[in-house]
Amino acid sequence: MTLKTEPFVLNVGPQHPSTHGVFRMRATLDGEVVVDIEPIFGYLHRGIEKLAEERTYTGVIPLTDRLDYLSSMANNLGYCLAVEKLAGIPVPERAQYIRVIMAELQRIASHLIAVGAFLNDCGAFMTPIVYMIREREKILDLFDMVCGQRLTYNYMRPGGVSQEIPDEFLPALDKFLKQMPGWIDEYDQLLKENEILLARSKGVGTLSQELAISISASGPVLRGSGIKWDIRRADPYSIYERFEFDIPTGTVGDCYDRYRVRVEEMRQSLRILEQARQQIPGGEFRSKVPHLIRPPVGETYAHIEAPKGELGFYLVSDNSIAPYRCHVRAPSLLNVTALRDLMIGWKIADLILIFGSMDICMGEIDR
Amino acid sequence: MTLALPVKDTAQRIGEHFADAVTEVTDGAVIVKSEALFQVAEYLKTNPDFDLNYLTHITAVDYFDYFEIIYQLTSLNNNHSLLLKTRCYDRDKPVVPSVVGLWRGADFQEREIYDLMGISFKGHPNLKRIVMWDGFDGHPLRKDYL
Amino acid sequence: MKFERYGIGIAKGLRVTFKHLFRRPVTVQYPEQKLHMSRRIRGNELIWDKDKCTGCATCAKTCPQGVIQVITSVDAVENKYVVEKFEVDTGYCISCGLCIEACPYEALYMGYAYERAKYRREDVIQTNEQLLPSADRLRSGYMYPEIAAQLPRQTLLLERITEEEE
Amino acid sequence: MMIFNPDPSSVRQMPTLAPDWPGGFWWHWLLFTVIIIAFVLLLVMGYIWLERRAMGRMQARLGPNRAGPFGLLQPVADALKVMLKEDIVPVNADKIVHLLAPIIAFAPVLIIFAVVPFANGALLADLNIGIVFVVAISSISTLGVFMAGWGSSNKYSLLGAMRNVASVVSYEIPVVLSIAGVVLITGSLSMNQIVLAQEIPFILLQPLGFLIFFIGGCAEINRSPFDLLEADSEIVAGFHTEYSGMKFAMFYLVEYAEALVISALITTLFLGGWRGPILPPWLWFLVKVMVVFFVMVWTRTTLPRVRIDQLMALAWKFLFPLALLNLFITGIEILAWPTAIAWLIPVNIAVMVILVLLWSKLFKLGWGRVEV
Repeated sequence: MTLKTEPFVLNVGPQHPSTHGVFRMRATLDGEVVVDIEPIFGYLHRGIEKLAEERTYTGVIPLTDRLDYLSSMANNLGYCLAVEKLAGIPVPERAQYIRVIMAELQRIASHLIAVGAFLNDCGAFMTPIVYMIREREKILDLFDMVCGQRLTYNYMRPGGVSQEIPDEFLPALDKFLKQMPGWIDEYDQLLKENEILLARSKGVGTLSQELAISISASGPVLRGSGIKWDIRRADPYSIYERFEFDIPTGTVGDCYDRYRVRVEEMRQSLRILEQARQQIPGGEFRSKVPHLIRPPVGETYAHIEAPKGELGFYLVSDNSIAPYRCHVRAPSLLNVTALRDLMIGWKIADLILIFGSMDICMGEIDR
Repeated sequence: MTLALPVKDTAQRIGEHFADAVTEVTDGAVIVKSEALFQVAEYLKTNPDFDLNYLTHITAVDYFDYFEIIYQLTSLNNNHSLLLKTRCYDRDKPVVPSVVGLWRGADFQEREIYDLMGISFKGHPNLKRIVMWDGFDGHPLRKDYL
Repeated sequence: MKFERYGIGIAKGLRVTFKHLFRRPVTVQYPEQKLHMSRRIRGNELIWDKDKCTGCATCAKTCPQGVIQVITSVDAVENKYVVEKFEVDTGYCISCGLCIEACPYEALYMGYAYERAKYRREDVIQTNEQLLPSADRLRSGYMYPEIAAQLPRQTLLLERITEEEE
Repeated sequence: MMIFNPDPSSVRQMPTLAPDWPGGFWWHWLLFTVIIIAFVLLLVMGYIWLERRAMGRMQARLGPNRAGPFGLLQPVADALKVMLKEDIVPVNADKIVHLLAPIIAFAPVLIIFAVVPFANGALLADLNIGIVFVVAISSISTLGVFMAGWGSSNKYSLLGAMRNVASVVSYEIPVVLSIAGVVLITGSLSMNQIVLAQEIPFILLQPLGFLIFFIGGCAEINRSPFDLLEADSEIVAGFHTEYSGMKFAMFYLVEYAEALVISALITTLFLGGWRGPILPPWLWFLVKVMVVFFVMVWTRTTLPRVRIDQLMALAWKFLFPLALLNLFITGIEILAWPTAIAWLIPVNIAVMVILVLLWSKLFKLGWGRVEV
């Protein structure tokens, strides 16, 4: 006798503890097994691209803070690079270094949240994420010291940064650089070799190289699949060609690889930070830029390696004080394209895990 | 450094394969006819000289007279990139061939453009609104949407 | 997947959590225990220096949210603008600090205080006198290094933890 | 030292009543009912406090510290809050099933304590089939959980309930088999006799049995890493997603009361129950119970959650064969050397280590993906 079963539809999100925001997945399940899945977005759509068309070039920077709210500094940097490229604004040496320091600190902060949330999705009850948030808190303190905010920094400007870093910043950074490697090692001890984590995440949600390239994946998702592609190396922006660092890659492209790539990237970011700390020169922190920037007619695309992947800004100027068109190439949006392929056939528990390993920020997907 | 492919040469090579596909060559971009877009894109992707296997992003700009759809293509192996554009002069029913068949990454981006700019992509497997709700009136990113 | 490591990974993890049992927690018990905020904090209020303000409304033009409203009249005798109304709708303010940066006469400051929640919506809109600096409306050092130097040093979690461990 | 050789007469009698108690059976019954209810409720509060505090400290937090000294009154405050909450029944819910579920889940947990000895002979009913009684009753809670999952008409609840049923059905077997080893050594099913037999705590004589019982017990009561039925990152809150107010409090109570049951059983079966030097027996019992629970909290803080198929694989491929082997080896030992015991301790521990290592090599969790 065969039992007649039929699949049922389960709504995961928009209010669900581990959809990292207001993501929604309409999952069709056969028992515990995911048969089909459809991602649905739009719950956090604020129309940032449209809003940007009505603001001055400087006034868009607070909007970019709100794209991927876990890596505002990187967003600021990406946007400012685009405006500088468009308007031909030079950036002083010292400002370049400050920017690199901020961007790399931001990468560590963002990866801490990504790794912590991923481990929390595995079911390690709150512990990893609390540890990670503690470390992130130290970075946020540094950001707070520099720009007065903990989440929406609005620190970088076309032509430099808004303010000189305070005197106590560099000693604090030194302290952070001294402590952080030890903490990363300790968190590796916590769950890196844990049998249950290995059983849960090895071989789960394997993203093949072909698929990764086809879906335009970027960042740790792409590198987790074993493709050595990092914008900092492939197309060095700012002053990244001066630093030595490795590009960690995974081998198979499963959840575990993506998790390890993020942890290794934190280590590499620390290396960059050490070098930048040593080399930072004196001088101006901002070049002379008119209050209202009027770039010549034209268009440009500037991209950076944000923590989540390739963040690009496509700006079109019509020689007015506001961008004619400001398109954001959001890494999260492209990374979720493969969700359906990765999740089908796995259990509902893996669905959460694979989603967690993608490290998604809804502010960026919906914009 | 990611090398921007020289547009003139590229346009010429495209022209060799697809007569009058290229309508214009601007500073840094190759503009092709929207009818020939898919074939040109396929050629650029599969030809080993170009090998533009990575679609960095797609976007669309509303210039009132026409819509410009921009494809930023990158080759991960050769580390060069090309800006491919197409134009769409019909304002009421703009249609452009979809490139989802070549790059899966175009899926959500084309849906987004359809949603916000109102350009439909012929051949897209699941063309429906992505960020606005179904039944929303208008396309917010158009310049005449207020 | 095999249990090839015989539970060594699990044991390592258990060691880390057990070590934490004897570490000082990082919790700050907020209302009783307050940390010093950043000297450059962008607190949730704007402070306006009436004497320095010339009514040029650069701040209003810069504000991405359009929350600053400046109404001026012309003083023909002294040949300058007189500010009649300077209104900030802090409810819409995103604390980006662009107005402070833009002000050419150093007449606008961010507030140092951060506990400025209001019970009524109308209280959120602040006008003229409500915006002036006072004893409990300290100015923050955002964009003003000389003010920052007078404010207390920021408490860093980084230092709190190491000091306690030493 | 020798293996406890029960006196045939003491086994045959039914010591349900404490013979020297004034008033006899009924006083005994009343007193122990009160003691058990008070014990369970108080200790559950203690557990909640311990779990939240210990977990907080392990996570570099403080944990609750506002209500009362060290936050000791936090469970009381929670209980008050939860009682004042609105009682919500979903529109599509099967109302009777929905309402009955928490009660059905809670009652058996209390009943189990009837056979748990707090001191020598201090138990409500010294059934001569005590341990069988425990095994039989403890599974009934599952029914309540399943009713909750079914009656809520919520898909998350149903998923959680199904997971619970699956895990309890499979984990019952290794758990019972590991108990059988203890029973073999003791020669009695009575809980009191089992404690009396533990001159040496059985954790030393039955290390493998203890390991299996601990893992299986954790899985049965759904403590982490086996907390699949309320996996909060996956299925929101599992079977009690739709519960609020007092009904939720009942489930919360059940969760911790079950943890209490398992830690009391581990204490009784493997750690020598109330036995111990200097301190009074009931205190020893409490201390041991708390220590066992602390280990559970500790693992919960550290470990990620296993997946449902891995949970099943662990039960059937890892624990079940080991439990069978353990029973077999124990039987041989008892047949061959009924009196010698001291040198059996290192032998048993060695056997456990070898078996676990060997099985770790052989054992495979399987591949999680299903072709659809």
